[in-house]
Amino acid sequence: MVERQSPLTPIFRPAVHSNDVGSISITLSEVTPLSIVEAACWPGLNERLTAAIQEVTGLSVDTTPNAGVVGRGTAAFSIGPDRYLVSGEEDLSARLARVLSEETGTVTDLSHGRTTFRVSGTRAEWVLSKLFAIDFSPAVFPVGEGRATAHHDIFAQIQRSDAAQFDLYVFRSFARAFWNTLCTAAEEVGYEVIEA
Amino acid sequence: MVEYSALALLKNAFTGNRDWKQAWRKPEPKPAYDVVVIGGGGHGLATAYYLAKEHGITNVAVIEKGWLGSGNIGRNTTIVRSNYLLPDSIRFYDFSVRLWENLSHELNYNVMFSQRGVLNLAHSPGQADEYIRRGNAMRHEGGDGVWLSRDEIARKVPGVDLSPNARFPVVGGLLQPRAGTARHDAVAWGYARAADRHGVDIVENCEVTGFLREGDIITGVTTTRGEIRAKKIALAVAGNTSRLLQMAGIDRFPIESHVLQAFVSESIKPLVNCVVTFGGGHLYMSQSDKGGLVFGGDLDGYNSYAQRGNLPLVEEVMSEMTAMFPAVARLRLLRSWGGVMDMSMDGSPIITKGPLPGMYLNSGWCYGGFKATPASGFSFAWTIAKGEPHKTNAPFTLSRFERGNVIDEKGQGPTPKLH
Amino acid sequence: MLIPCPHCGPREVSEFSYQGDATRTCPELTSTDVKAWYDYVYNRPNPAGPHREYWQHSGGCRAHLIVTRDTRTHEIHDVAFARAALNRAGEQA
Amino acid sequence: MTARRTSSGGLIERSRTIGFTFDGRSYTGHSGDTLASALVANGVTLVGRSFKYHRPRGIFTASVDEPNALVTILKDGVREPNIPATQIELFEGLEAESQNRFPSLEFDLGALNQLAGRLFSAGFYYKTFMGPVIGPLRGTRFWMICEHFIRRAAGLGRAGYKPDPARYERMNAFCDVLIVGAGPAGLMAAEAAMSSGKRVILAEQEPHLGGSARWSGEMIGGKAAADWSQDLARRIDASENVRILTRTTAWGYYDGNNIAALERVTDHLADAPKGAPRHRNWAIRADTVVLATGAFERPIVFPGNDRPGVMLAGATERYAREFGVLPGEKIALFTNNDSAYRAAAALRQFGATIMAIIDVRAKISPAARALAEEAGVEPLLGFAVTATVGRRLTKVLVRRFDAETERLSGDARPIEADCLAVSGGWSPAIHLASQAGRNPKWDEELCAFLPPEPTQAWAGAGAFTGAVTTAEALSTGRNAGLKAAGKKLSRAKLPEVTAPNLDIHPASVFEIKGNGKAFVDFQHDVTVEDVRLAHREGFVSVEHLKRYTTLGMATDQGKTSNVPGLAIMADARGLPIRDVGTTRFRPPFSPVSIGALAAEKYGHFKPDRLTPMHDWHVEHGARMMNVGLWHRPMIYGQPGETVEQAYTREAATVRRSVGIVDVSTLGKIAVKGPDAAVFLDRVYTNQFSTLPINKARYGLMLRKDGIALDDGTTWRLGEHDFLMTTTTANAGRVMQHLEYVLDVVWPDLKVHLTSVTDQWAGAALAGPNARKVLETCVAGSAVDNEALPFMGLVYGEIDRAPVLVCRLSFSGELAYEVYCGAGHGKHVWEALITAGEPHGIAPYGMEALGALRIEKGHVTGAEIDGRTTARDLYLDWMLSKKKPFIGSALMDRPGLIEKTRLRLVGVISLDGRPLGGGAHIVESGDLNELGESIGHITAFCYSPALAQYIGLALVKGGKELHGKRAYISDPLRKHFGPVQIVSHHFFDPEGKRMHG
Ligand SMILES: Cc1cc2nc3c(=O)[nH]c(=O)nc-3n(C[C@H](O)[C@H](O)[C@H](O)COP(=O)(O)OP(=O)(O)OC[C@H]3O[C@@H](n4cnc5c(N)ncnc54)[C@H](O)[C@@H]3O)c2cc1C
Ligand SMILES: NC(=O)c1ccc[n+]([C@@H]2O[C@H](COP(=O)([O-])OP(=O)(O)OC[C@H]3O[C@@H](n4cnc5c(N)ncnc54)[C@H](O)[C@@H]3O)[C@@H](O)[C@H]2O)c1
Ligand SMILES: Cc1cc2nc3c(=O)[nH]c(=O)nc-3n(C[C@H](O)[C@H](O)[C@H](O)COP(=O)(O)O)c2cc1C
Ligand SMILES: [Zn+2]
Repeated sequence: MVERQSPLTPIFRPAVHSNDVGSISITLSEVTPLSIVEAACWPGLNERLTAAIQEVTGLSVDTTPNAGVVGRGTAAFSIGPDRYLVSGEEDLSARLARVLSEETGTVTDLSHGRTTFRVSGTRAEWVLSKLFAIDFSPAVFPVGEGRATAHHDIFAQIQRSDAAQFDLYVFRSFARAFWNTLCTAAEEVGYEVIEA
Repeated sequence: MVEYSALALLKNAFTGNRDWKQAWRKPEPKPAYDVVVIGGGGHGLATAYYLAKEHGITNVAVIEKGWLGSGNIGRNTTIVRSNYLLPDSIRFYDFSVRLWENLSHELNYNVMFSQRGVLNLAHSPGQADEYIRRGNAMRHEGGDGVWLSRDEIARKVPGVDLSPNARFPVVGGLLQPRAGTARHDAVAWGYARAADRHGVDIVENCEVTGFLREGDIITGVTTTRGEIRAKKIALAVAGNTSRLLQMAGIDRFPIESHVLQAFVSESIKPLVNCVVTFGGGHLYMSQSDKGGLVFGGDLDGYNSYAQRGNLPLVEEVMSEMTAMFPAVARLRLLRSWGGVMDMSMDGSPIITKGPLPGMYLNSGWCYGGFKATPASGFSFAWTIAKGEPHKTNAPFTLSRFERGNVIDEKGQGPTPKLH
Repeated sequence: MLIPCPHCGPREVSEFSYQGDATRTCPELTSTDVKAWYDYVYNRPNPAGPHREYWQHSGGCRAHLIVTRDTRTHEIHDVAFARAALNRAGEQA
Repeated sequence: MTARRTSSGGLIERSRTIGFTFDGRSYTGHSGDTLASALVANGVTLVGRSFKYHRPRGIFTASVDEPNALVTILKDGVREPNIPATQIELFEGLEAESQNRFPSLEFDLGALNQLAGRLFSAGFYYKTFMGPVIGPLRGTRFWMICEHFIRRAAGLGRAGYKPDPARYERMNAFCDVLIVGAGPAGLMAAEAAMSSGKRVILAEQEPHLGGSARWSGEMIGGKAAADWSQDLARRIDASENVRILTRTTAWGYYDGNNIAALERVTDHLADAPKGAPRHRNWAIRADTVVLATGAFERPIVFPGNDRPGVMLAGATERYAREFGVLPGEKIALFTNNDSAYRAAAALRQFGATIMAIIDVRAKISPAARALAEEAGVEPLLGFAVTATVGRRLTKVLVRRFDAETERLSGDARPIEADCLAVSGGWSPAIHLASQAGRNPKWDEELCAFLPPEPTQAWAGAGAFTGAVTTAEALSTGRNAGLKAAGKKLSRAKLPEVTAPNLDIHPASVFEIKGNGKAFVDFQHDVTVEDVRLAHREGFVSVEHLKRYTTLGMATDQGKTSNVPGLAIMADARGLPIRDVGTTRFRPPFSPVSIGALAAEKYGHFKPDRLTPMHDWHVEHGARMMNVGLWHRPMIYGQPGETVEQAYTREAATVRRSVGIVDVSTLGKIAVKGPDAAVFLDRVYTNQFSTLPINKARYGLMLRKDGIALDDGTTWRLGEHDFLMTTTTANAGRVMQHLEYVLDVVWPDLKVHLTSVTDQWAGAALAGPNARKVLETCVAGSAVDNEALPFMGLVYGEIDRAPVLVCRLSFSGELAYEVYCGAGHGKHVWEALITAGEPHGIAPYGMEALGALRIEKGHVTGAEIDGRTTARDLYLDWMLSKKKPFIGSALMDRPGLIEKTRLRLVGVISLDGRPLGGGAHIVESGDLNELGESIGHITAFCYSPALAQYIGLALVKGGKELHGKRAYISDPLRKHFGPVQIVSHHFFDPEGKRMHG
């Protein structure tokens, strides 16, 4: 198989962009999970769906709205009623489809369709708050949970993957525009672009 | 009643402006009239004026729930134009522009109709084609449309972002030279004064709360100032159409009431000399004679009777302003407000006899009814006086929705927020 | 204006798309009653006061909601998932 | 040290001197000064000219309510007009300019307008300028000539055309408690809320916290109030759970307890730090808001009240105590309440001579009397100012005045003064609370409008509520803070306040009637006479008054003028103010930069949407164009080629050999689930349940009203698995439409929809050699006619990347669409180009795509324009008779099947000239008169296949006109010419080529 090409290819450059006082408060990177999958079930069958996700990824997700978990190289979070975004190893969609009967739900591969940005650091909440009208504070948005939201025309599904780290899944076609917006928003606090 | 003129002004200046009279009387409502017009907005007042002037029907009352002009006539972005696409619309609005051209004289009231031109910027070849189609349609109906190149636009409206790197670069623009702006409040006051001079009673602070009927026939209204009977009852209540019809027992109607916001910047010396619209989004802007940039965009997009909107739309409109005219980023927004729009299912108005016997209806103006004020009043008065439509409003029936003869300028179908 | 999405929590109105009156019911697709269809497609109660309406959380979970909102004050009284409210079968499954 | 700078005191940093210019002259001030305080310190009293009469005006207030002292700031190479000097913090190199004057501030020709003052009474323009009824100046012409001059005379500052180089930003914030205003009340509220551990935001428009405590001269908690406020501010700042926003004005109170607040991040700096926005617009969502916005002082209206040197009393006190400047050396005060007495004492303390305290009241409180003694004067009780003298104030005239009858008596008495400090009472800053539209309540005792009942979750505190004393501010502040944070009220002792025990009730006197112009709205030059004229002419509603006279419509929105104006109207009508009411409050509370509201969208209006092959297109010379948010190649021009030559070459290559076009932008929707086929049968006009797996069908959707919505091809990938494509333009709309009917109309259907537009890259390969190209590069599947028939689908690999190859044709040629994962898009594209090289493959853009589809008569958005039906487009063959579908019930209404409808045809140019999109079609060839339009061109091109200019058109009668001659009529571009109306299937109508 050929490698997937990032939509950022020509503009992505690891570099330090410190702010006026020379500090760097966040790092930005693109992470490339081998698979990104949307798994959805028919109403009322959440438990069966999360069981299937667990069977395939080992991740145990709650059925409550916005719930999510992060594992080693894998992650899953709720993105809507009866819907989850699951990311991780290769071939996730086929493997999920195998354990998820049609009676329970459907699986759609989005590995090429979403680009994942990782924003981490002490000012991650501050910088993301410039772009999204959701509350990023840890009490309201704890580690593991997910949110579906939008920055104007750019739809984004966001998971808090660590105390000071967020993974943003955006539509691939908007990835470059979003990356530029993100970098601009980060200039004030100083940022570093790193390879994931 | 003093005739308004430069001479009268001079005379009064010497007598300390003590002799000016009330622009219109403040009569108590009479128990009965030949025609009661509900709604003291532009259309209601114009209707009363033309009933008296054109048809000699002077035993007329205009009933207004608040202060005169408190509705949309008092809160619009003042654009008057007839650059429409569909022949029925062009004919109607062009008739209106012709009435506008002589309105100050007709009313003996300077409504400051300023034919400074309306320029629609086009941002893609496809959009240019659409606008050209519109301009050509106008020309075929005897109207005025001109296509401007980028260079011509640069000369006419300095400050417009004409850079090829703009997100939506300008490829040209449709100009209607005879279009422009007018002083919105003056239109209400001018019609009120002129109608009053013909004997029309203008009754403010009088809210219609219900209808009187004999059998099926509407014979009068109940108001906060008592019952008023009339041979004919005409509704011109814009965003409140559904509420009034509900009082008459019609509980479903092809109208939704939506909020539209508008904005004015601080006063500055002349910066833009015509009305400009941005085709990369939904924005229209002009500069008032006082110096404020007056502008607006899309509806907030939900049913509302609150006369005020919310922040996201404000931000959207401002981003369009700065995209079209980057210098305005440095200027400041002075005030924002909202109005309640009577959004119809095809974006075009309804001017008709009915829907109940004894009733006449004028509504569905969406955010384009200011420009229509004279023609709407004229054709509605005609319809009331003669019981049949004037040729200009004949297509604007209520039955057109059911029949499928919609007049859908935007091609959006029965989704009012998209018109 | 904030709409409390039952899935996502309160969100800014800009994340939602208004889908209009929710008191209408679509005739059966097999119905050829033009009057009924006309009424469904074109007519609205358009009340000044509490209004049942559809909103899609298009910039979020994408679910359609039934919101009861006062059109005079914009105050929101009630929100529910449209699908769950409309689909008893779904709830039982 | 200038004459007006006090020798000590104030909160400015005297050790730091800052240079600035005003109208080109250099001055200095100190760190902590505003432009206004620095100008006062430099003895500059004439600062601006008024709107209508160009009257000379000085500084009138010390805050956002300033009506007069508006200047233009020159910064970053652009002009920023109408900024109150009271709101500009001094920084090194600040350049400010006065405005609305010609040739200079000192000598302004516009001031001639005053001579005709009576002529320019309220509403004068409605009565004149109408011009003659006949002759060349009839209609609107005369008015437009007048308008030209009126417009030039009006307006305040001058803006420029240069794009603003600044950067703006939005910020979203969430908190439990938002406190607006950091005076004594706001600070107490913050302290109380902070101790709860809740998330608190404290927003203050000024650069420092403290509000009036910074200049009240009172003692709080045993310290000078200014020190107390600084200490408390420091404590609050140290608290983890409080965010302090200074220079931040809460300007809009929106639904859902959403408060919009503007932070001026770098305006006070000579140079902005890297990455910092100039302004940041905060959207703050608070569970509870504490409004502690204080009160505005208002003037008394009297003849000559606008002369430079007349100033609000509170402002004079603030200049002295906070900025260490005196607005005059010989100061008189004029008041209807006690608060001016404190100002008098302060001014005296800082070195001014108090010439008089003129008070309309007959009696004053002992505390006021004591302050008068401190100020060194015996107050003139029962007196009023009736005139002022001097270009800059030199004298005021006073007369006996009876506050009950409002009568003047006795002779005018001159009092020497270079500054007159006026107080007409205080108006709570109820703006934010009133924005929702509820009516504020007039309080007779306090002579002020108090906030309306809350419509949202807010509590008030301090002077905002009408509580006038600092002790009340502290207690109401603390209570509001505790309540907002969900805590019980506290009995703990409040900090002690040492302050004069002033009588808080002003006398209900708003206007002194006398001779000479008395101004109500300074900025708009609205006089008492104007208000009375409005009354005489029947403009008696406060809203009419406002609109007829423009009272309260200036940049200050009437902060100092509204209440006096209403009071004068109430007096004229013989009604209490309560019954007259106030005009409606609206956002913003004070002007907000448009850039800040556009925020990060300024300069990036909409995001760019790019396909996976974007970089390849650009590298290969494509000229890109916008299609919605997408960027798509228009042509791949070669040196020297025109657009027409380029697309003709591209399209010809397709017809002759093979071409390739990027179709990644097509909307793609995964439709999955047991009911997927049923669902598609309902939303499409034609049948999909009968479609075999691995086959495609072209489908049409209607709106509910029976009008065509969109078309596209849908593939059946599995029994319950479909891949739908939509047009690029309608992708979002179709997705929403499907989600809507699924959620709302048929919630029982088991179908999932997912947008997979971005998942798939797509390339269409078209031309007689298309199959040959695929044969050389597709592995894992045959692509011959048998394996891959028309509308068939196979899976394979191209250069190791998995692909889906579908055979369908938009161009009418033998054609395929190759889909692959978007991340492989460029890779597969390049492989296809390589494989096509032997055949001279041409990448083609939108123009060639258009030409090819026009030749075939395929419709797109130009024809499916929201007004056409399937029949109009001759797509009735797609309307299934076997099943109902969305739109089937209403599509046959009489208006939708009328003979006069515009229907699709083809047209051929008969004079060899291009047709022009948007041109109309007429039947008559008479060039002298524009005939009646019977339709219009929707799309046109030069057809390489037909070697003619052709187009599609919608015309009345449609098919019936085939073979007829008609004319293009394009008056906008002055183009007329003969055409032949033909079938829209220009090329290969039997479709032999694509089936081949
Ligand atoms: C923000 C905004 C911008 C606009 N911009 C433009 C523009 O640029 N160009 C343009 O052409 N059009 C514009 N419009 C539209 C235009 O203002 C309206 O279409 C038009 O004014 C409507 O007609 P009217 O003047 O009669 O309505 P209104 O002025 O709204 O009159 C209706 C009156 O009926 C009264 N009424 C309601 N109920 C009752 C009752 N029960 N009893 C008694 N009286 C009652 C109301 O108080 C009101 O005064 C805009 C509208 C808005 C809100
Ligand atoms: N008669 C009166 O009502 C009156 C008159 C003068 C002074 N006072 C005194 O005023 C004090 C009252 O304290 P207080 O805290 O209520 O008022 P305050 O005037 O001390 O503080 C209000 C603060 O709110 C800020 N503010 C106003 N609107 C704002 C907005 N939209 N956004 C951000 N900030 C905004 C102001 O800049 C100010 O700092 C007492 O000391 C009292 O004696 C009362
Ligand atoms: C064309 C136009 C120009 C306006 N210019 C100003 C202005 O210069 N200053 C101002 O304060 N308001 C201005 N307004 C807004 C009015 O103050 C007011 O907000 C609007 O008429 C709606 O009324 P309301 O806010 O009382 O509901 C303008 C309104 C219109 C329609
Ligand atoms: Zn949601």
